[in-house]
Amino acid sequence: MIDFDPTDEQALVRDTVRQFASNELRPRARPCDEASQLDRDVLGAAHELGLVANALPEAYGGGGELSAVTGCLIAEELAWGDLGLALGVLSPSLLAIPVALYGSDEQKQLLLPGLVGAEPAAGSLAWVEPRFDFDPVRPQTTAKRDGDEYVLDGAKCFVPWQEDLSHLWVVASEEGELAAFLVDTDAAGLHAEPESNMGIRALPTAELALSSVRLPASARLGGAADGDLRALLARGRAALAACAVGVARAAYELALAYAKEREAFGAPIATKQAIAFKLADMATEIDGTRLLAWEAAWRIDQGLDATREAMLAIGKAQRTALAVADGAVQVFGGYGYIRDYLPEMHLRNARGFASFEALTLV
Amino acid sequence: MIDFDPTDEQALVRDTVRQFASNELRPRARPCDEASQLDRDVLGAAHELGLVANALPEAYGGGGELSAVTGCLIAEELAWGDLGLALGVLSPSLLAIPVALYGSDEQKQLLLPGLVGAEPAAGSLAWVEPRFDFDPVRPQTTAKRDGDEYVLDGAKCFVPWQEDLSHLWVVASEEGELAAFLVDTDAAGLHAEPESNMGIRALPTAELALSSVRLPASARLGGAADGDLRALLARGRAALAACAVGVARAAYELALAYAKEREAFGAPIATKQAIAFKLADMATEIDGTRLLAWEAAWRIDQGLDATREAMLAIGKAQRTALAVADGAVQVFGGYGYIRDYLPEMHLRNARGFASFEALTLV
Amino acid sequence: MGIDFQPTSNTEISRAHFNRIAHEQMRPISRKYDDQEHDLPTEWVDFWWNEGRKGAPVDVSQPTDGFVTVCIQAEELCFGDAGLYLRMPTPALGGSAVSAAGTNEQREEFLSAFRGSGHPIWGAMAITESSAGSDSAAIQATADFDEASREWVLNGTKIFCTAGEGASQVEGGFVVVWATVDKSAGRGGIKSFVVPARTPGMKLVGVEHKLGIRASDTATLVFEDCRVPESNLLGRRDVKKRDPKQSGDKGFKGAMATFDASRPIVAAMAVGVGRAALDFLKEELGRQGVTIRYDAPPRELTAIERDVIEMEAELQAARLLTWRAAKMISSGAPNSLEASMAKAKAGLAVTQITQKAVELLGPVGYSNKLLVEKWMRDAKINDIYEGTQQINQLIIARRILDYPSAMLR
Amino acid sequence: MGIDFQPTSNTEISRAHFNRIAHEQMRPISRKYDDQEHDLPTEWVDFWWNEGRKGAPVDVSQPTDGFVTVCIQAEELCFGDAGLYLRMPTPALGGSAVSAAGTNEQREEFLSAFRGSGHPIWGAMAITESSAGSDSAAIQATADFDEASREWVLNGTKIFCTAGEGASQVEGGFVVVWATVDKSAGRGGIKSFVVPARTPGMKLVGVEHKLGIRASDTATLVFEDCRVPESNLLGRRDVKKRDPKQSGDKGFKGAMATFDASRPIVAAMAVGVGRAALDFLKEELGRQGVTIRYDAPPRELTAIERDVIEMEAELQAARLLTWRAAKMISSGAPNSLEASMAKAKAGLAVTQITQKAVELLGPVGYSNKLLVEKWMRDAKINDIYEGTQQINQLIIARRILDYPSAMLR
Repeated sequence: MIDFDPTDEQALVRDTVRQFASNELRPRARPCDEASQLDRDVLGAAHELGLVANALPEAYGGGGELSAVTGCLIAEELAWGDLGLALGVLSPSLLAIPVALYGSDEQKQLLLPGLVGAEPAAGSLAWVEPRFDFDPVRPQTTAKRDGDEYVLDGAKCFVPWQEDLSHLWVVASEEGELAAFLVDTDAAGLHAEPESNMGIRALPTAELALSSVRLPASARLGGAADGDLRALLARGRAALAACAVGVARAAYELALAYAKEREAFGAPIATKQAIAFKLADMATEIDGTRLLAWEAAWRIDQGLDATREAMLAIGKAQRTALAVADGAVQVFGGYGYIRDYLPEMHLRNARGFASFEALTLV
Repeated sequence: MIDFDPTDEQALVRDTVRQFASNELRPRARPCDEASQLDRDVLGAAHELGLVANALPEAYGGGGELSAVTGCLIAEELAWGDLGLALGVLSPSLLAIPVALYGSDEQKQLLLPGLVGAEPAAGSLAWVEPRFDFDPVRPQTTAKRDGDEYVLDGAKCFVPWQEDLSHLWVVASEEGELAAFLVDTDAAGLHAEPESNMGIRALPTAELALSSVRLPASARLGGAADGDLRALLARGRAALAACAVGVARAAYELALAYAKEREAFGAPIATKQAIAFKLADMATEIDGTRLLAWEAAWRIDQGLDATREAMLAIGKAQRTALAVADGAVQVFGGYGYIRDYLPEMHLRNARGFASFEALTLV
Repeated sequence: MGIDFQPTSNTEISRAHFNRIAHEQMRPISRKYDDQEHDLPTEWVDFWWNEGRKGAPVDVSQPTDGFVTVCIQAEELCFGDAGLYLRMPTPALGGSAVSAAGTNEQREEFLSAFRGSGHPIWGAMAITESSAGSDSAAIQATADFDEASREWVLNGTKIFCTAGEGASQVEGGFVVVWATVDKSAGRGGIKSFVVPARTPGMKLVGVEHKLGIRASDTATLVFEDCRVPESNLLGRRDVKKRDPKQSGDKGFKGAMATFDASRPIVAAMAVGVGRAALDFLKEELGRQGVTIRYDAPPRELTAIERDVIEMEAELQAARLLTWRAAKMISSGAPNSLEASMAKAKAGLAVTQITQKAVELLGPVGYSNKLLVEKWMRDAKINDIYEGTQQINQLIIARRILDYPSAMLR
Repeated sequence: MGIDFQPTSNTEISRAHFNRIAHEQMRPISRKYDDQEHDLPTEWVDFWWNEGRKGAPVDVSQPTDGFVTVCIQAEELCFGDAGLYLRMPTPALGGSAVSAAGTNEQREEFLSAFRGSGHPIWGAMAITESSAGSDSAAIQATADFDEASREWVLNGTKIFCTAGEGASQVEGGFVVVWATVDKSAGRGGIKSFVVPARTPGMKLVGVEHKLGIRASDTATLVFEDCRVPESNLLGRRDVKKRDPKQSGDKGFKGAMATFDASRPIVAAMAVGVGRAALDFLKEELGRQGVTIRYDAPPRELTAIERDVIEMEAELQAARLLTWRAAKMISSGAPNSLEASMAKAKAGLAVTQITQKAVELLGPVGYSNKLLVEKWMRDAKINDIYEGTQQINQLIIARRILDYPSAMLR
């Protein structure tokens, strides 16, 4: 039956995460953006919340609650707090969800316990490549079988790269098909160059060069079995769409509050139709976009193909986030252009959604 | 030296045509749209103004004033009066301008005198084809040489088709190259089906089926010589862009006047920012679009290649005309949706510019 | 329950039922009644009266999606033809007003005939006046009570009355008329009255020639000393000087409430028209060998592919906003904000989608040979009636800003 | 003359001259001074002071395109780097105000040093206050006349003062400050005063950290009993109670006139930034084997091709509106409407063009390795300063509606 209300448990999770985002992420958004680094305390606090662990299999100490819809609710709230920090906080899922879904028992045993332990552990996934026409289902990074090894060659970018990162999944084309491989950060032939981007500056990312990186056959996600990486891509798009909604909502709420408080010509600027209607459109598009993200996530949870829905959702979400963030800067006027206020950061972050892929997973 | 003021002569022509459009076209816009027919009196009056004849070579009784810029000034004013009637009034140029520019002496002698005579004469040109992916420089209508004849096969649409039309140019692919051929309306193998379209209803148009239409070699535009049909296409696009500006300006002026007169909540709706800013954007886009059309026309008059500029102009013009006409309907509210007022007609007409080609020439 | 995008089986039955009606009964006569503006679409009216109004063969032992199912019915029928949908013999908005604001007696008196076996009849609502478009407080039509005859005497002129011809002229139908019983009271003085068809003093003076939805009879009605019994007043008679939105006047509030209920339906109608154009576009492109690649990177898409994907996203966003507003009605949640969001979004989205569909189909899209150009004309009404785009933005803005209407006009 | 899109040869000389400066002097240090926000771009400042300000080697015996040539200079230099352009040692807007509203003596006193052989100096204009953004009538800064010392005493705080650090701190420069001599007179009481750099009482309290144009020093200046000679008032001293727009006050009108002159320049600057992104995008796509087909049918274009073609059309429309507004200055025609059209159009067009360029270049477009992301950050200022998009729409609307400001706020 058509319904748009989360379950009570989901509502509880959402509200908890909203509190966390409001108390822990939002105050650190600007300093972390300026310093271009994550905040260890936040990573620890998030780990204690068990946001990632909760979605992992109970057999490996997780909560066994893997749900793309729940994941979208969490992602929106965290991104509403701050996108860069949200992606950092959720980064363990980049390592965990592929293995939880498609990993061999050996791989699960190797990776999952470390992610549900007492200490936060970083995770990462390398999918995007530094090309304007990058095609996520036809990456140019290649994996060639050589005896009982795989040899990886290619380049990646937008790869979350925290100091303590030890393993990551690298997505490559194996005989034309998508495959992922577990790579040590200190693998021979792997070179990581720190990146600096317009946005998501709080999240340390790297550009990777892989030249003849040799891996054991067991490094392949699922081992001999095939993981459905297209489905994984759809999970990433639903999650990113939810993040975009969170960014848009944050910018919209700032604009709404500012418009009611800021006076010009003797009245709040919110009493001007040009501002008021802009805010009305923001609110409407944000709600519509959220529903698209939820629909894609719901299909994923139903085990249905969500390729199309995830594409519609992320396409719409990147347009909405950009338009709303830009509109928020406009509402703030001169104050929207200076870094004492957050709208300009939301604009920089929002623009990234047109190029992000699999920067977070649900 | 950069200048955006027409010459005194051009200004005089523009003002004369504006008067004509205001007195003769505008009052007939609605009745002719409803009746789906042109008005003979208007055609006669326009002929007396010599709008087309003035551009033809003096050697054949014309004014020798062929100028794409002047043509755009005229086209905008006429289309401001009414698009359908404007295209009807200018239809002789469809026959005249190709021959004036690229015709053989024989062809000029055959066609031009009839267009500068005492009586108005209809003209036409068949370029567009009834396919969603119609490519004007690669028409599927073919012309094959067969001995000293040409054989034409294919289909055309948006072909101006007045009762008294006797000849028209048909554009076809001749061994992969563009070529135009003079065809009698009663030629064997030519079948004309009257069209009914969403807009430009005042202009009678036909869809043509050409099956083995045989023509003498002399029917080819320029005879053995080649006419530059791509340049002709650019002339058509500059002219259509000017027409689109005229339609947009007509819709904008209606909306402006209505917004100042119509009251809601005790004040003219023009005092509401949502309406006022919409009008401001209309005015700005109309002016910017006109300048693009002028630039394309100016390049044509300079003998420069205008392919790119004409493409930019018509692309922008079709967006502007649609947005402004749609905005005018919106400003009129319920009255914008009924046929007692003109905005809805401008909306129907404006939508056509995305598909029109060479419906008029300058 | 939790977030769920799966309609009930009854909704699917309903969708399939009305989709078949759209294809079999409506599409074949779409062009005919667009050309023959104002002709009564007899075959359609009779079909609806004899068959259509029976509704879909749902399993009454199973649940439906409530108001969402109603929206899906509206989407399917307007996917068929929006003009014919508005010409169906039903109580329409007039019925909603009677249901929302009327007494059981009034419901019985005015609505039973729509379930009866007589000839087809229509209901309508008459609010708009030439000087009062969006501004209901500016209503000039008057209703005076004649103590002697215990009748209400209506005077005034109403325009843009959908189904106004049928409702005013065909015995058994009725028009719900908004009029003021006390101009000094502003909104507080506005009441609604049920005027049965053919009541002396109610004159049909004309039907509009429109851009689209030409099968729909948009009427101008004049009321000259038009008398109806005291019992035809919907809601309370006494006048609250305060804005009745804050008062307990079931009449005005009921009438207003009908808009919160009708906006999702209008939004669903819009979605139906937009879907008609988008589905046809995709089918036609498919016939031309153009398929949409949903897994291609944005920078490798053709302009058409990206347009279609964006059109699908905007249409689905509008549909989901509509379902959300409808769902809230079923669960009894106040949905004024969400209803206006759905209406504003759907009206604009389908205006742009249908305009784009005409463009992408090129010369053939502009021709009357196809229905796409008609869908573009039909779609535009959704940006205008039941509150223009601007009025809905105003309602949304007031809600999110928590401003009274006085602060944002 | 007639409609002509061919610039004079002197304009072409000028364009080539400043284009070379953009490529050779500005682009190489663009990223450096974006990273090192607030550092003085010494190499650029010295270059401009020693070489750049000499201007282009035009043939003085031949005509230029007047103000259009000035706009083309601004476009070329901002094609180089908008932040560095705003950091050039020039009188800037302060100079425009002195030229427009000052006496010959004032021009000589304050502007001659900019032609002199001393060290680099800056001029600036200080109008905006935290509580008075677009609303100049709300200016709180005061100027009181001290009869005893025959000095004006300025008090207040000014924000968003472009080049305010250089103009206030480097000996020889000056800041034109707007202040009211009579709050009761509203706009009529507002006068502008020239405050030489390092005048006691003028304090630099901070420089903004911004989204873009980081090489530009956007300052907050506090005036505490800052005293300047009587002769530093620009325009008349007496206060017109009527709106000075209608009065003959050369001071306020002159200052206002500087905006009609500066808006086309700001629009040209915007066009320069937009062109930087669009040209680079096309070159990069070309390197990747993507060429734009200007003669392909719309329905056969790729999404990128259509985007680029639309970006080119919007940028050229903005450029031509800018040239038109500039041309009117040269020919002495009032251009307030056209100047606002150019500013509004250019600001919005380049905001969207640069945002689109980042999108179309994908991950690399988002990276600091390229300048495209910087151009997107730089471009946004054009939607905001010198009157936001909304303020310019307001000016345009008032003009086309022929409404006084009281009727449309």
